[in-house]
Parts: sequence; structure tokens; C-alpha cells
Amino acid sequence: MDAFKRISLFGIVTMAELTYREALNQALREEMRRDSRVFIIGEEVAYYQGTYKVTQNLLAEFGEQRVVDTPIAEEGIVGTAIGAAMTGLRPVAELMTVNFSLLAMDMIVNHAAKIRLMFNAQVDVPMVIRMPQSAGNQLGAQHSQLFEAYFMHCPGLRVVLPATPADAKGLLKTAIRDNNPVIFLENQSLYSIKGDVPAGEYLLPLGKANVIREGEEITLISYSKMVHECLAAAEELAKDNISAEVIDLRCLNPLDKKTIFDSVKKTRFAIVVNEAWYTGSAGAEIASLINENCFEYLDAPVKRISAYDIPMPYNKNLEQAVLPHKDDIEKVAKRLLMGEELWLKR
Amino acid sequence: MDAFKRISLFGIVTMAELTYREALNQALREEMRRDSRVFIIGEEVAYYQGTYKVTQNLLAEFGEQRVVDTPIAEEGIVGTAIGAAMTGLRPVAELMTVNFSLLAMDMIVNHAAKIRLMFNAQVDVPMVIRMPQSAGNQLGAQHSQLFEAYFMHCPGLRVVLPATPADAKGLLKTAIRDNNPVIFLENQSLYSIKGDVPAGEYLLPLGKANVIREGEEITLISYSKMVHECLAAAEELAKDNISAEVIDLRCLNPLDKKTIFDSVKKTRFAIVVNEAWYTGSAGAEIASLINENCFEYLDAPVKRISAYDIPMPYNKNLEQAVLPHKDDIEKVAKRLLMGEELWLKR
Amino acid sequence: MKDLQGFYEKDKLLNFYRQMYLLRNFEEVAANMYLKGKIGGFTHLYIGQEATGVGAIAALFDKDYVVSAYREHGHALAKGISAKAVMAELFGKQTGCSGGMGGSMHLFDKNVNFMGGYAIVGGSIPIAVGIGFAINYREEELVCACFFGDGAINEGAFNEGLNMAKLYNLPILFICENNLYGMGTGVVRASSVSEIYKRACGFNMPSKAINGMDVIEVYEEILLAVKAIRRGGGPHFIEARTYRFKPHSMADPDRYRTISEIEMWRERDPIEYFSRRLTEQGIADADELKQIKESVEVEVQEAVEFAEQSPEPEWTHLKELVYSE
Amino acid sequence: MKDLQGFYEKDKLLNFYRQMYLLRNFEEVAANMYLKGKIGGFTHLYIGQEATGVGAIAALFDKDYVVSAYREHGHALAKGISAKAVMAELFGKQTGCSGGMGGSMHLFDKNVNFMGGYAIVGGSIPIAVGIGFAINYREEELVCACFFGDGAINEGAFNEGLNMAKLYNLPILFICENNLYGMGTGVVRASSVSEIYKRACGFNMPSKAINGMDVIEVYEEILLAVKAIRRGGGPHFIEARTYRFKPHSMADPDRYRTISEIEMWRERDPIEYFSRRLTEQGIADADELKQIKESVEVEVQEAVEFAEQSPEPEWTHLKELVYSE
Ligand SMILES: Cc1ncc(C[n+]2csc(CCOP(=O)(O)OP(=O)(O)O)c2C)c(N)n1
Ligand SMILES: Cc1ncc(C[n+]2csc(CCOP(=O)(O)OP(=O)(O)O)c2C)c(N)n1
Ligand SMILES: [Mg+2]
Ligand SMILES: [Mg+2]
Repeated sequence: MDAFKRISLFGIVTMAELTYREALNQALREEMRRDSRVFIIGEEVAYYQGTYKVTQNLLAEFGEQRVVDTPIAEEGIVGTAIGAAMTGLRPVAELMTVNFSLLAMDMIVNHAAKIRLMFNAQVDVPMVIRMPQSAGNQLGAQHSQLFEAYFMHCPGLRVVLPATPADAKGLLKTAIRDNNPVIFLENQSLYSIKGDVPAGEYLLPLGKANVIREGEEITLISYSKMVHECLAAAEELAKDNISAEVIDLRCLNPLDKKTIFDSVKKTRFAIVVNEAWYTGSAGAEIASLINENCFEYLDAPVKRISAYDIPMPYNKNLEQAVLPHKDDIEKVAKRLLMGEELWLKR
Repeated sequence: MDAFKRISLFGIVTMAELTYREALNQALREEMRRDSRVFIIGEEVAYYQGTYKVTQNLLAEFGEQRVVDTPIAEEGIVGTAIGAAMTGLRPVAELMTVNFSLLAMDMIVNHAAKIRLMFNAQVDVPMVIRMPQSAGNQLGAQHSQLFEAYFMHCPGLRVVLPATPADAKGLLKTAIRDNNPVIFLENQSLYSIKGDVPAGEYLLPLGKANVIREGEEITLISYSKMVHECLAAAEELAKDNISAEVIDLRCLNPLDKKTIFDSVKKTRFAIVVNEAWYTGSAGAEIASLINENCFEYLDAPVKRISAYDIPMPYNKNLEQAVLPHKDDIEKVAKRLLMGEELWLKR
Repeated sequence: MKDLQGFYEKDKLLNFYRQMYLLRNFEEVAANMYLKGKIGGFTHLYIGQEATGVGAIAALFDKDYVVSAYREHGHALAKGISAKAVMAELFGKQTGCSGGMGGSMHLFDKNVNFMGGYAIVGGSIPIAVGIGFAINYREEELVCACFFGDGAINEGAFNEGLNMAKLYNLPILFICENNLYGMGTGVVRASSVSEIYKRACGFNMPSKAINGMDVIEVYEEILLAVKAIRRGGGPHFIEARTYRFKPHSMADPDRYRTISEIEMWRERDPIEYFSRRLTEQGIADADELKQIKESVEVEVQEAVEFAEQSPEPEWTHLKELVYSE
Repeated sequence: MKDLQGFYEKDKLLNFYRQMYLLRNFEEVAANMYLKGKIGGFTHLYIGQEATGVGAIAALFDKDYVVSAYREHGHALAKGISAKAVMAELFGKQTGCSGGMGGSMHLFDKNVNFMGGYAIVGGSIPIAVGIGFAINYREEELVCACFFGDGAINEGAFNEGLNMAKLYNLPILFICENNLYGMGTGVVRASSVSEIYKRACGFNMPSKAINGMDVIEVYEEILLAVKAIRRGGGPHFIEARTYRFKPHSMADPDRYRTISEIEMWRERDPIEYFSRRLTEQGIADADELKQIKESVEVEVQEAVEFAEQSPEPEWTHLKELVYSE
């Protein structure tokens, strides 16, 4: 299999260079082998091998009973997963994209997130809802959204957003073993990126952020695709001798506040970056937490960089103009450090 | 009619003491009389006279064609309103409570909010979705939610939340005349409060906050029911000679940033209060905006007071413990002013 | 009126009676407790519909699953949650079947496979599909009975759930309790087809309307359906025609029905009808029935006392409920 | 094969032919443009289904409304949006029928009452209900035709929409284009009932399956349905059996269908079938048809040039689109 092109040894962990997609696929396969209660359900997950090919070859190995194609019925898919989870299975539901999760919002927010508390913890709802999200492919207003802010504003859910192939694997495996409903947001634009992924049992705890690049002068906080924009911006800033620390949050719930606060207390400057709309985004929550908890350490307000508050246009140039990019991060970082007050609503 | 108990004159405006419910009813009636394109659609709005009696007597005056009972089908109701709005009518849809809006999320976020831009403004979607929300009546986890944060994080929507009878009337009338989809969130717990309401043509602009109490030392920012908690807290604070300014935002979109910033620049202390869950709430957005825009004026971090991040329990004491109250506001305000650093996550 | 003598053990029949009266008396007392402020929320009473809940659940195995909506006191009691645990739940107490967290609309008991009351109309349907899916996945011979009202058939979830259940041939019994109203709206004003059982035809699902006021008819019809399901016959749909004697909830002024309509249905009271059959057919005499009633009343009274005396749930407990570690 | 001679004006028949070929040629060229990177997004082609779109829309009045999904190039062209405006939209240009904001999935033209393509499966159904509602509200004699695929019938919106349409007796024609697949999933693996028209029975809605590969049959059947609707007969449901010759979208590897299945259907190509009928029945000769084709090809070529040369939409314009003042 092309996924295992290169096998190298780092210490005692065997690594393989995999794409984000392959890493997810590996996590699914390993967890399904380990635990016969784990099954996959969603549109085109079986015979089609997954819309984005994340479930490739799983049907062949596990059969129709554990890799279940569904009608186009998002509420039905999530409801089925909930009922199955309540009676002891461990479903991994795939919604084709996050845009369609709006059709399952009642099942997610009113049911999955509530059942444990409402029934006094007599049942858990151990399930994962995997959904790709992102923008940038000219898919128009109804197919270019990011909804982590909705899921973050719903106690009872976990919210996970891996940015790298290794994290994709380690977080998905943990998510499947978690006893709570986990919203697992993959990034469409990352499926083909490559990276070293530990072979076999590799579990990342939910709620532990990754300081993916250390730095001293400013903290760039993000998750999912924007981590890469932050890294690229940090690279640029380094050329101007600005040392930026980049934090990949990995999870929005649980949120690793300590890692954020420790970094900001060190650097005294922070920018939060997300690909979603500005107003009411996860970035607002994080910025507000930083301000509340690191107020006396901050040398400047926390800045937020995000997409503009605009339903996504189809036109390519305009679409790119709506989305946040590394240049925006670089620019804002520099102005922030130079003490220029600016109101850059992005 | 009992709604017109007391008619008094303030200047040239005739006022009547009405309940919040009656004020909404009056707004609907006036707008339906004025414009035959306005109609009401929803569950139990006609023969039942409205679940919370907001549409009382409208069927009798306007008939079945303009006051339309529906099946229990939230997606259908909102979709019908959208289609009608696109072809020139001005629907006022009622969803029985905001909890059920999750079933119409696709119609609201993927359709109502997108259509104008997606179709290059060839059509507007002039509609209002009225929904009560709030907690505190032991209705359990599925019936005690507040979702303004979801609607705020969706460009294309307006989000309006009146706190008083007069505002209820003035804002609903404007909302009906607005050419955008307006999410009009009424507060279940306020339906029976009374207040003076101007008779006849009374229109409040969307996006103009109300400094409902002036003060010098701290700004309490909220909307909907929490405005009353803030006012009560301000009253208490006054007894200790603390002068609190209370801002009723009225709308979250458009958001009156200027009024917020002006006040905070004056008082240098701010608390944002909302009844919804803490994490990812509208309060986070507002706190983050204040920090970003008034950073150098702030003498302390902006504090947020909200419900705990817990699905609502049925038990009365626990329910009250989850919700924010005036005492919390008072306490946090005092500690803030006394310079005590505290991490009070409410 | 069908002959019961010889077809049923006396005990079984008296147990039907006992259960129906338990449901009735429990709710009459609960309504009082509501008026005294001991119970909060909306509180939707099942009074009038007892024959459906009791007859249907009697036709199930103990290990079969039941899912219901918010009018579920009756289903919960019939499935075997004790009156004490249900009453304590309505009182919001720690000893309630949902620990005081759920209340009237969210009863639950894992031990008897009562998988919950849900308060979103139609919401229980996809969840029942998942339970049916899990039954097949584990190759168990169980059934999941899913109760919902006539209002639920107009929600999207109904379409998605019934289609998937049939497509996967799941062991689910859909029981639509058609009490003629969804809140204040009559079925004819809510559904394009007033004979609700016909809504299942679009899914090619066996479907039938039955008299939901006759516990024996309900029992026999559901037994047939459940047997067919257990033999691998896939989901079945039953429309039980019934009536609620009380308003939609304790908060409903109930102005949308005529008194004569209510009276007409009250004459078909499932408990009185059944008790007449029992006595007329010489299966039990009035005294026996009276004794049953009295024992039920004692049980319910004890439930109230139990609920009264039970402790309130704790804040520290609440915080542990949000997430499973 | 029914005789056309004498039943139809020649012009009308040639116009059917012209339109079908316009849809075909337009998309063949668009597919090329996609491969050249001029067009983005998924881009779902209608090729193979032309007879349904052309026949159905020809049966409508100009002022009737049409709502569609994301495979709507054909419906948009048939309803009268110019090839230029559609092509420019695919190119994302200011002159596109949605100003470059919508793209392939979101064509729109108020002038011809083409009320939009929508990209959420099933999403167009409740919106069509609203348009039907407005028609009745204003007491117009118009119809709203709502096109969707076989996949959409399994969404909740289908249930809510069809029920409400029937309940309110709205002038809506639901046209389900059953092309046998929802993306890679065959109808039999998605719907509990593979004869889709039967899904309407639960709503007591007149319903029929027709041959969607024969423009004349489509035209005549839709005409009948639309007439009944205009007479106040309420919503009708048509299942048009058809096939898409191309993959689901430009991004689909199309591995779920056999070549022989595709070949079999290609032999029923609606354009070739119709052109054979025209020539065999002596209505038009090969030359005439060739001329039509050529004129269509010129039109499409001009559309490409128009699209190429049109300006991109502006940022300042974009910002004004979010809200109406
Ligand atoms: C999705 C949703 N919409 C609306 C409501 C409010 N509501 C609660 S019960 C009810 C009526 C339901 O009627 P039916 O299904 O016939 O059940 P019944 O009350 O008759 O048992 C309504 C509209 C709700 N709980 N959920
Ligand atoms: C709610 C929703 N779920 C999933 C999708 C992804 N999707 C786009 S098209 C499609 C298949 C639809 O099939 P059908 O309705 O038969 O229409 P066709 O493509 O055959 O014209 C799917 C699953 C979507 N757009 N919307
Ligand atoms: Mg009912
Ligand atoms: Mg199809």
C-alpha cells in the first residue's frame, strides 16, 4: 500500500509518512480491529469508499454490517448512531460535510449532548461524528462553512480538530475510545498533506494543545488548517527576527487553557486565528479567555484573524479575499509588535 | 381590551401600559393592518391563539389565510416562509420555542441567510422568525436553551432580543419592515412583564443599543432578560455608592459597538452578562471586542457572567444554580472594582 | 365484545387491570402534586390512553426496548419503573429514575430497558432506529418499541427514521398513539392523510390501525406485530386510536375540543370498559377489582411519601454528569 | 412510438430538439472549460436527463416558477436563462445570472422566475412550498415546479414539504428525477421503496412514474398534471425515470456503475431518440437538425466568449450583498 512508502525509526516508534486521509483511515481500521463494537455509518462510506476516501477499503475488511451506507438523511444517521451508542455500540458516523450537520443539529445538540446528564449518567453516548469542513474550493455559500463555534457552544460535546496527519490518527483513535459524543472536524483542504505518523497504538489525549513551534515574542493560536498558515507566517516573521510561538489547540473542548495562558504570559502578545466567520467564532472565546486570565501580562489587545462575515461567494478571487491567509497574520503580528493600534477586522 | 388599561400622555406620544406579550401582539396587528403581505405562520398561532398567546385574536381579525396554523414541522415552516418571502410576501414565522429551531437550522443558516448574496441580490428574504427562549421553568435539558450565539455567528441574519414591552413593539415592527431575515428572540420569562408602550407607529432602529441606566464606574452590558438582572444589580450597587451604567444591546446583529465602547471608555470596567452557556456565547464576542477596542482604557479585564456550561437539570435548585442572577453580577462588579483578581466562571 | 374466559389466565387479565389503574391513579395524584407545586415543568398526562401503553408493553419481552416521547409516565410504569422512582423523578429528587435531572419528560431506566422519554417531537424516532440497528448488529432477538404521537408524523425525522428502519429491516415497532390532537391542532388540520397508518405505505411497511381504548385488542395486535418482527419481518407500524382525557399539559387551557367530544370519549374509558368486561364475563367481581384499586392507591401513596422524603440531588453530582471520564 | 405528425406544430417540436441540444452542447463545452480550469466547484452535469427538463418546463407558463437543486444547468437554460448568463456564472463573472456569486449550483434569474438552484439535498422542497403558498396567497393561477433527485426523498424535508403542500392544497408540481443514483448509491440501497412515485401515497397526492427519456411523454404528462394543479387540484408528484450519462460531478470517479449499464442507457439517449422520431416521421430532415445543432453550437461558443471577456465581480459589490438596507 502506497500509504507505507517510507518506514523509519524515531527512537522505538515506527513512523510512516502518510497523508492526513490515510492517517484517519488507519485510525479507523485499527480501532475497528481492536473493538468489534466500533462501526462506521454514513453516506457513501462503504461501496464508494468515502466521499473523501477516508473509509477506503474498510468495507472489504469489515463487511456491510460494520461499514454502513445510508440514505441521504443526516438526522437519521446521527440518530441511529445515538441509539446504537446508548445500547453499547461505538458508532463513528460520517456526515459528508459539516454543512449538512445543520440538518442533524437537533440530534447533536438536543440529543447526543444532553442524554447523559438528562438520564443521570445511566447511559453514555460514546460516538464520533466525523465531518470535513473548510472553504476555498469555489463551492459556494452553502458548501464552504465551518461550524466549530456552534459545537463549542454546547456542553456535552467534545470538539476535536486535527491539523496534521499524526494528530489526525492519534486524536481519532482517542475520540473513538472516548465515552462522550465527539465532534471530529476534519479539514477538507488537509486531506492530502503528508506527515510522519506513528504506527500502531498512538493515542493523543483530548484537550492537550501542541506548541508546534516555540517562540518568545508573540503567540499565534489556532487549530486545523490555520495552524499551517500560522506556521508559514512564523517562518516569515523569523526572517525579520521576530520569534513567534505557534499553538495548535487540537481540541476546542476540552480546551487547553493552561498552554495558551502560559505562552501568552511569556510572549505578552497574542493573535487567534480561525478560518470561520469572525463574529461569534471560537476565536472570540479564546481571545476573551486570554484577556480575562492574562490581562496584566498583555502588552497589546489580543487580535483575531478570521474570515470576513460574508457568506462565501463562488468567484475565486473574492473567495480568497474572504478567507484569512498567512500574510494577514504576518501583517497583524508586525503591527501589533510595533505598537500600532489598528482595527483590522479579519 | 385589558391591554389598554392606562392611557397617559408623554409629550405627544400616547402610551399604554402593556405586557411584553401584548406589545408584541400589538406590533403584529399593526403591521398586518398596514401591509397585506405580512402574514403569520407557525404551530398553534391561529386557533390556539399562540402557545404563549402572542398571536391572540389575530385569527379573528385577519383570517386563516394570514394566520396560518401548521403541522409540527419546523423545517417546513421556515422553508415556507423563505419561499414566500422570496416571492414578495413578508412572513412572520413563529417557532414554538428556540429549542426547535435546531430542526430548522438548515433552512435558517444554509438558506435564509445565504439567498440574497448567493443570488446576487436579485431577491431579498424579508422575513422574521419569532422564537421564545429562556430557562428557569424546570423544563429540562431539551427545553431550556438560548441560541443567540448560533444566530450571531451567521452573516446574513439579523438578531434581535427585546428586553422591555416598548422595545418588543418597536423592534418587532422594524423587524417586519426589514428586508433581511430577522431572528427575533423573545424571552419566555418576560412575556408577562409590564411597561409603557407608545401607541401606534413606534419604530426602533435595529442596531441601536439603549443606555437604560446611566452610571460612571462600571458598565454592565446585556440583553433580553439579563438586562433586568443588571438593573437590579445596579440598584444594589447604588446602595453601596457604586454607579453602574447598564446597556441593553437590543440587537446582536447589527451590534451597536459604539455605544458599548463609549461607555467602557468612560467607566473603564465592564461586565457582559448573558443567560446562555458561558463558552462560545455572545458574551465572548462582546468581551473580545471590548478588549480589542478599548484595551488602553480598561482598568481590569472584562468579566463575563453567564449560565454554567451544563445541560439544564430539571431539579429546581440546581436549575437556579446553573443560571446567572443579579447577585452574581453584584458580587463580580464589587470584586472587579476592588481590584481583586478572580476567576469566576459564570 | 370478545370473550376473554378461557383465552387468558385470570392473573394476566387482572394484571392488565392493575397496571391500567396504576397509570391512572399515579397521574391523578401527580396532577394534584403539580397543583401543590411539588412538580414542575409542563407535565403531560397520559390519562385516557392507558390501554395502549399497557397492552402494547405487555406484548413485549422484558428485555425488549421501549423509547417514548414526553407523555411517557404510562410507558415508563408499564415497562416496570417503580411508581416510587417515577414520582421521585417528578419531584426532582435524587432517587428519581433519572436522578432528578430529567423530570416528567425524561424518564429513564436502564435496568428495564426503558430508553427514555424525549421532548422534541419526532426525536425519539431516529434514536429507536439506532437501537434497532444495535439489536441486529448483536444478532439479538429483541424488539424496540417506539411510541410517538400523531403530531410526530409530520416531522422530517419520521421520514428519515421509517425509511432507514425498513431499508435495514430493523426490529422496530412504531406505535403512533393517535389521540386526535397534537397540542391544539386536530390531526385533520396537521396531516394530509387523516388515517395515519396510511403514512407508512410510502415505506412499504406493514401498517394497521387498531382500537387503542381496548387493552386486549392492543395486546393481541401488538403481539402479532412483535412476533412478525422477531421472525425477521422488519419494522411494523401501528396506529393506536385513542384519546387523552386531560389537556395537552398542565399548562394547557384546552379550549380546542368540545365538551361533548371529550364526554363521548370518556364513555369509552379504557379502564371502565375493561372492568365491565371482567365483571360481566365473570372473571372478577367488583370486590376483587376494588381490592386491586386500593392496593394501587397505597402504592401510589407510598410513592408520594418516598418522593417527599428523598433528598435533592447535589451540585457536585450535577457537574459530574456533563461528561463521562 | 407515438405519432407526432398532426399533433404538434413543427416549430414546437424543433424547439424541443433545439433546447435539448442546447442543454447537451452547453454542458459538453462547460465540461471542457472545467478541465481547462475556467470553472470551479463540483459542477454536476445534466447530460442524459435533457428530455425531462425540457419537456417539463415547456409544459409550464413563462410566469410559472421553477426551483431546482445543484444539477440545474438544464432547468435554468430551459426556463430561459441565456447560455451567456449561465456560462458567465460558471466562470464566476459579474455578468453571470448570479453575478458570479453562486456558481454552478446556484443559478438564479428573477426575470424568468427561475428561483434558484440549491445545494442542500432536499432543501429546495420547503422553499417550493413557500412559493406555492405565495401563489395561493395572491390568488394567482401559477404553478411552482420543484425539481429534485431520487436522493432527496429520504431527507426529512421531503416529508414536511409534501405534507404541507397537500394540506394547504398548494399549486406545486414535485418532479423527482430518478436517475437511479444519489451520488454512488443506487435507489434500491437508499429508499425502502424503489418505485419512488409510491412515496407520495402517504400524502394522498396524485403521483405517477413517467419515462423521463422521452421529451414528448414528459411534456404531455406534465401538461396534464399542471392543468390539474391550475384547476385547484393541489400538488402532484411525478417520478421521471431517467439517467445521467456523466459522473455525479466533475470530481466523481464513477466506479459504482457498470459500463454495460451506462451503455444500455446511452442507447436511449433522449436527443438521439427524438431526432430519430423527427426524421422517421418526416417532420424534419437531417439537414434541418444539423442546422439547429450548428446554431446552438454558435450560441454556446458565443457564451464562452462572453464569459471569458466579462469582468470579475468587485469586492465592494460583494460587501453590499450580505444585507439589504
Ligand atoms: C420539534 C418540536 N416542536 C414542537 C414541540 C412542542 N410540542 C410539544 S408536544 C406537541 C404536540 C405533539 O402532539 P402529538 O405528537 O400528537 O403527541 P401528544 O401530545 O398528543 O401525545 C408540541 C407541538 C416540541 N416539543 N418539539
Ligand atoms: C443534505 C445533503 N447531504 C449530502 C449532500 C451531498 N450530495 C450532493 S449531491 C448528492 C446526491 C444526490 O442525489 P440525487 O438526489 O439522486 O440527485 P442527483 O445527483 O442524482 O441529481 C449528495 C449526497 C448534500 N449536498 N446535501
Ligand atoms: Mg396527539
Ligand atoms: Mg439521483
